Amino acid sequence: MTNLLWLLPVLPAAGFAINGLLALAGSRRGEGPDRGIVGFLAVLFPVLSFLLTVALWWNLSEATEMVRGQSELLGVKLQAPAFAQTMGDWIRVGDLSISFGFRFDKLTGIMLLFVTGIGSLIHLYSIGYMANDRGFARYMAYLNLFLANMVVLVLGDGPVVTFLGWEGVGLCSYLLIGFWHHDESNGSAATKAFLVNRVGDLGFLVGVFLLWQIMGPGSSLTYEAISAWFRDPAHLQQLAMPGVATLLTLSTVFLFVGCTGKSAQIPLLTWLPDAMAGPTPVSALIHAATMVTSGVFLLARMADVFVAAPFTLHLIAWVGALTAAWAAVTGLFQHDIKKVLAYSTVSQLGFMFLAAGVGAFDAGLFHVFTHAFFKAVLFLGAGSVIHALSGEQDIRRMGGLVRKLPVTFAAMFAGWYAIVGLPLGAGFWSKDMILERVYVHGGIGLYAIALGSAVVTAVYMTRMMILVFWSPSRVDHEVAHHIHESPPSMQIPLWILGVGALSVGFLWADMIHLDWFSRQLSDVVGAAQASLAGDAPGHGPSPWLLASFGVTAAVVGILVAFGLFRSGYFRENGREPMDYRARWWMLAFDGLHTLVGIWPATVVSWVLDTWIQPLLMGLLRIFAWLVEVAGSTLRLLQRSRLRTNMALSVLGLALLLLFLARELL
Amino acid sequence: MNLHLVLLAPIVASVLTLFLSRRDSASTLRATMLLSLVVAGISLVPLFGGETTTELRTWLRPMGNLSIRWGLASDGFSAWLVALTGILVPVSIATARGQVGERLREFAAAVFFMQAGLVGVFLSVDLLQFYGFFEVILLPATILIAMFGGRDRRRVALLFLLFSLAGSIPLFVSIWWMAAEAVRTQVPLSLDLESVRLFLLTVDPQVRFWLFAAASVAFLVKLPVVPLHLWQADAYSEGPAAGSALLTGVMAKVGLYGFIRIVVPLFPVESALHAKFFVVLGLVTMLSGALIALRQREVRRVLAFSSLSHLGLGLAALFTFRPEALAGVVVLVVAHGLSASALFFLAGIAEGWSRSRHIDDFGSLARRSPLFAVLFALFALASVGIPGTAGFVAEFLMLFSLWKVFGVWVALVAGSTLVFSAAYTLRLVQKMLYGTSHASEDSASQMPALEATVVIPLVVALVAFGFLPGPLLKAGRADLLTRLPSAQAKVVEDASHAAAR
Amino acid sequence: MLPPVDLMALMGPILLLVVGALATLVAEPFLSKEDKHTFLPWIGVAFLALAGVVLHQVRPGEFGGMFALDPWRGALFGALLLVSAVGLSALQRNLRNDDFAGGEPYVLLLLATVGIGLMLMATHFIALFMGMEIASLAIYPMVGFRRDQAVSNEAVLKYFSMGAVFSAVFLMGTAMIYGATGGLGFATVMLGSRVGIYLLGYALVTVGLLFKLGVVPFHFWSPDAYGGAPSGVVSFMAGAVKIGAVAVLANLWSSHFFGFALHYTGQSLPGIHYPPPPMGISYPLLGVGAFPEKAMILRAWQFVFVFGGVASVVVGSLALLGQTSVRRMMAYSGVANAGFLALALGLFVKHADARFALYYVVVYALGTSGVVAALAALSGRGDIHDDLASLVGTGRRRPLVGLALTVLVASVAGLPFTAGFVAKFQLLAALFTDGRIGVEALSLILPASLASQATTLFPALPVFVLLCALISVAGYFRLVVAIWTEPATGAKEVEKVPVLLSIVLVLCMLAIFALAIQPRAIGF
Amino acid sequence: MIFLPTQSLILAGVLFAIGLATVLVKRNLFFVLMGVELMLNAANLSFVAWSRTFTGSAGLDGQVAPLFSIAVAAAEACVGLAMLLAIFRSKETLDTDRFDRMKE
Repeated sequence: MTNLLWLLPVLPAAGFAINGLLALAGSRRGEGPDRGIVGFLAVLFPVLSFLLTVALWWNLSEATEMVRGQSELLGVKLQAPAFAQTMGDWIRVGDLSISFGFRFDKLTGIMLLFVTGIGSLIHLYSIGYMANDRGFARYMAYLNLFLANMVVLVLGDGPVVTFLGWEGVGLCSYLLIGFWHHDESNGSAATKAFLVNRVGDLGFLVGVFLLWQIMGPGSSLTYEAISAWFRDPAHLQQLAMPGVATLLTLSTVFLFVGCTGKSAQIPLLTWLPDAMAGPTPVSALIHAATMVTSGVFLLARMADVFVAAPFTLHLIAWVGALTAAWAAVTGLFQHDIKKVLAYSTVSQLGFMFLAAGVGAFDAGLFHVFTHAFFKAVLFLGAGSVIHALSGEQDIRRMGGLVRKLPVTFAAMFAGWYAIVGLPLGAGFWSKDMILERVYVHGGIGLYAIALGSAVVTAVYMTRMMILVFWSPSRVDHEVAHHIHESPPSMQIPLWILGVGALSVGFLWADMIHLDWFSRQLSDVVGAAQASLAGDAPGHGPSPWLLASFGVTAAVVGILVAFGLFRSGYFRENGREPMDYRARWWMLAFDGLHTLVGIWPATVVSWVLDTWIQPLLMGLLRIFAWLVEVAGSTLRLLQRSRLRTNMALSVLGLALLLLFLARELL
Repeated sequence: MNLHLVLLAPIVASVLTLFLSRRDSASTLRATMLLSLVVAGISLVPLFGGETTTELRTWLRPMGNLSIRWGLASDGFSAWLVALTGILVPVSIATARGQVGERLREFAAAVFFMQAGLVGVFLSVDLLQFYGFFEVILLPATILIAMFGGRDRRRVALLFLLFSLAGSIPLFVSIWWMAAEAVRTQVPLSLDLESVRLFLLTVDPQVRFWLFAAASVAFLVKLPVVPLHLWQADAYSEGPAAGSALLTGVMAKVGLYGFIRIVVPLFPVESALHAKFFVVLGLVTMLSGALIALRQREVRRVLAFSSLSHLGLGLAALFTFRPEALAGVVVLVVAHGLSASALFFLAGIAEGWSRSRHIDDFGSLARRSPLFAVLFALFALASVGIPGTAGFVAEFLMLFSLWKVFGVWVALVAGSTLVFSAAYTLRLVQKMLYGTSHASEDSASQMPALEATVVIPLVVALVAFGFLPGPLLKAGRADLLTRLPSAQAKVVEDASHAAAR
Repeated sequence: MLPPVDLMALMGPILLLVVGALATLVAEPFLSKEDKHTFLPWIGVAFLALAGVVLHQVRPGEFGGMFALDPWRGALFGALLLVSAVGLSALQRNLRNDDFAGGEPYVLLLLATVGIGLMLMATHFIALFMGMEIASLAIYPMVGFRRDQAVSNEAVLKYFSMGAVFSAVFLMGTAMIYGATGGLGFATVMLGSRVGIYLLGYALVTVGLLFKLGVVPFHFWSPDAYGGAPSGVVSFMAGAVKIGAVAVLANLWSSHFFGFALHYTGQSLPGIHYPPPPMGISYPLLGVGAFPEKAMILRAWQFVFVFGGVASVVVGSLALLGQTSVRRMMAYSGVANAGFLALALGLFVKHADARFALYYVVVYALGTSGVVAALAALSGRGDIHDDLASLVGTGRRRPLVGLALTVLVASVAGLPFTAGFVAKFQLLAALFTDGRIGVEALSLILPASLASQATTLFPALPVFVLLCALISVAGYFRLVVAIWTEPATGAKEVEKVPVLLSIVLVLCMLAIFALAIQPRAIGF
Repeated sequence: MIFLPTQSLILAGVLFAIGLATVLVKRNLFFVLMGVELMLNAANLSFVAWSRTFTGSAGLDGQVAPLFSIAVAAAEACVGLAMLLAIFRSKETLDTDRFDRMKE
């Protein structure tokens, strides 16, 4: 059983291979390969690897229980078990020895559970959503490939293997954002996403290098070894040394840069909104549920490293908070339903990083988990709305869809309920968990920002719901009379995820003492958090109080939204007055990138290409010209007349004789 | 198996090819493909031979105690390069058929000839022998450009020829200098690399520096580096795509090979002393290549500058002398050899479809020929260094060693290639494959079966090496820079020379 | 000292060639026009081959101070035979194309071969002069046998006039040497008190030979003569005449100044000292040591050769770039290579080591005559299509010829692994080894201060020469590219190449590579 | 006692110079040939003159050489004349300056 880890990525990869070949083979035919077969295979493989994950999870928990029992028996803390499998050497040369290995522990398990689970659902959803698209098979192949890479990312037993998946998912997101490549702008969005991610990836690599340097040559680059090294008290004073400390800070900062790239945090967040150019299920899977959260996952994976670098943690916390706030505010000004969700995703990711920054990795991961559900359902709902309105995405031309799309509405309502954090929804538990931890460990400033963002979140989400469902319809007529509810293949996922959005919160409902989730994670991040909690102020006010703050924030936000709507502030047609003043706010970071990255590169390349190159060429030309001239001059020497030539020869003879005479006589 | 066979096979093939039918291009194609496959098969053999050498025989004895030797030797590194050449030649011939039309015969002959020259370079053990093959490559390369190139081909061929010849003068002169020194000091000297290495230890450092510089220049021009790169973009874009593929795929590698096999082993001290210079040179080349590539309007100019950039990184990494760097450079040589040349092959095919080199004139190849698009994208990604392709292993190792030796900031500068290479490559991909079609749909744009079949193995190889780079890493053995494969070669003195002694 | 042998034994090859010439002459009238061009060349080549076989049998020896044959002369003679075979078969192609009525040119070519053979073997000025004149008098008519071509007429006019003048100069020189030394044998001269006369005569003689070699400034005849003569004739004279001239110069110098017969230099080391005199030679008075002004003389002549050599290399290399007529281009390449030969002779004059010159001339002769012969195969009737423009694509039509042309041009240009490369490399390396040779030469005309500074840049000379050679490579490339390219308007068809020509071209190629692989086959 | 035939040598020199001058200045091909003949004869004359200064077999060389060279000169003359005729027939002139098609 445990040596089947390799199957987890290989199954979807196989799906990719088969579907890809089918797509290629069918590309000649106008219709493409048969949708039934492709769809079936595309869903089959993810489901298989989901089932395998569940089975593995089962074994793992059993093993864990056993170990826990023993450790209580023996009264010593035993290392929590994990399934590991090494496929063999990958890069082994010089000091480097990187083997190609997988590691399945609780953290991995949880990630995999929802990655493959929600992944399968979204595959299923896509069958309906993409049914009429010519590139169906290609799309499914890409989706499978993404899943394979995501699994590798999560399952890798060391940073380098993770990096394989890390860049792999980036590639797939590139391919899927630019899926409808006949439109140049989609291509540009895809390229932008890839490049921004590449910047982050560079940070990731360098961070890993530095980490390796800290641990000293010869040490193997696996998560196990890393956390073992950092947990080992013997290394504490070594870490205390100023040189090493700075090195560690540098390393963690670089790693964090990698995370910001992948998870769209300040400053590398501009790509995610553009990424909405891709098909909606992709936005749901990649740009909401799974890929973008891998940054948080990495932080948790390396929790032991990060807790040793307090500065970096503060940085992370602040970056997360600011991102959350900024994105939330930006969400207010969006008219594209997917853009709204995109910015809310960024904002929620901000929350997760905030959590990780204050050392609440488990809370962050829990938010990742719940967010995966409610954001997925929101996106899928949005997708089915768009599907129903035959491609319309502007919320100003929607409205009154409650009756027309009951199922979709129900699902999205669940999502909305969860995200604004109304009691008992998934978001309620996870977000309040975060807020509480922030208050306890992060201080009042961060808490205020977080709470504020929560309010704004409620506002823009409610605004979206109002404009889409509750407000009078503004749908064009020809669109209006073929609005239809989505096919079952799209409804089933909506149902499941909707229910999830409402219920998964109970996996860790602190106040009512349900802590299944945190128990699972305690093996992985517990030690790190414990080491950090040591220097935190004692237990803060009762969770109930903080929770009530959270709920109040949600309610306030909702009320504000309705109030604004009543006062006719959301101009259903035409722009809202804020938009004009909001442009600079929305484009701030795009501007930053242009200023720092794009302009310098452009200028330098212009100089090189337009001035330096021709200049050098010119020098060459001059030389060639000289040779040319010399040649023609010499050819002039050859005259056409006999007498001239003879005279020249005789002249030469005379000179020679003169010379000899001068020398010898 | 005797290495001379490996060297002779392409020569024979080249001569045979000349006598194939001129008119019946179909039969010519079949015959040349067959020949090239046979030669490729032969050129794979050294891979399995480990370190092998032939006997070293005295070839020339121009002046009393100076003797110039002849012999062939191969270790893992040269074997890989020979194999790479052998694999690329059939692809080149297959993809060329659309571009050179009924002149395929001459094209194939030239390509075989060039292959022979390259194999010679990779197997030579004697300095003059090496130099000879080094020059021999120029003849077919120039012919390829001047005969099958575009409108501006004559100027470009001349530029290429004279540039390379001029670049190799210093090396030639330094060979003279050694001869002169041998005669002056009455010390018996033979020019096989091992003896030269020992001989150079006795040379006055100041002079040795100049010899070192002279040798370096020759290879810097081949590589090339800024500012000696002027011939490159023109040559690659004016020459026939299938030929340029070989130029960038293998001939450019001769530059790196020269550094690994000649410059560093023969001048260890100087190389160590001036390592920084070469690292800076390499990084400057890498950056400016990437930046210039961003602005190019012709496919093959983009590709040319991209390979400039990649090899610049290779040079920089090599001069860290880390074992990881050596392995990385070996992987780079093979990976880039496969991906870059494949891109050239495909670019040639696409140019044939749209009868233009301009990246704006292709438009939505993804729609018109999905297979082509997939292949092109795959190779593009491989050259960007996506993990899972050999390119990543190379970049990882090179960045690693640069970081290890020069610290994090240099590593960051070098690492910027991750972003830049992605930038220009994806620009290329988007312009060529995506967007709405400008070109007329009716223009024939289906990937021909033969071309596809010969190109696909390259992808497979790239991915395979991406996951199992082991063999390549072994080829970049740690003592690559200090131990020459010919070191233990058996020397056979001729009777007549023994008499002359 | 070579052992004296019987005349018949010594002259076997020459006599065979004479017989061959006569046989062709006799056979010629009895054959129809078609058969003439079919059979006569075969007869000629058969005799050349036979001569080669006999040459192989001849034991080294000398006859009455008139003629001598030693390994070196033997090697050159062999090369000469091959060259004239090439010329003969190229000539066949010409005559066929122009359907020329008579077969005399074959006879003349054989006679010219005889003449140059005599030059090679001569150890006596009269023999030498006779040889030279037999050669020249046979070549003049060949140059001009296309009476209807204006260029041909012009060529023969210029070549003849200048040739005659310089053979007169040569003769005058011999007279003076005779007057100074009282003998006309190479090795038996005894100097009286008339050193000045002797040197003057020697200068005139040398100039006469430099003229044959075509060294600047005595090269003016060659572009015109080559440009107008039938390609077959060019292919013969370009190679053969240079062989003769170099051989004679080497003989003269070695026997006059170094006091040993040439074949001993085979083992001599260059650059360090003169080789020990073989036992039993009675030095002629001019021999080693016994002649106070000798060092001066050598330096002076070294300068002459080096200066003329460099000048020729420059002129030839740069001037051939712009040529359109390939025959003319090969003429300038001849000038350039004559320059290399002159440099080699300068080396010889300084170090008494003639190997460089002799190897170089053999290689060059084979290469160039092969190239021009291939050209004869490709350029049609009357060689009017010998310009690059109309040669385009012809090589593709006749791959074998194209291949030969490519290989041989590569050898002439000095590309690696052809004998041409070996020759140039060894020559330049030797020049570099004795880097001072150029400086010494300069120091004769420069003021002492400058000259002393010049010594610091001693590699300058060979590097400069190499530079010119490399530039000229571009010119050769134009030819190679032209013959393989397919013209937009399909190339003109090329008639089938005669078997004979194909055979000799292949032989040339083989020889070029054989010489590259085994240079010591002729002395290295 | 050996005497130096100065006069005849001077005469030979003068002849040689005249011949060379003729070749250089005369445009008519005919005179060019004559000039060449003059130069050859100058050489022959000096041969004979020198031979007077040697005794014994050394003197013979100088006597014999002219015989050869005269024969050669004759042959050269007839080749030259034949060429001359051919040229004249085709171009109707012997002015060497008119033969200037080949340049560079």
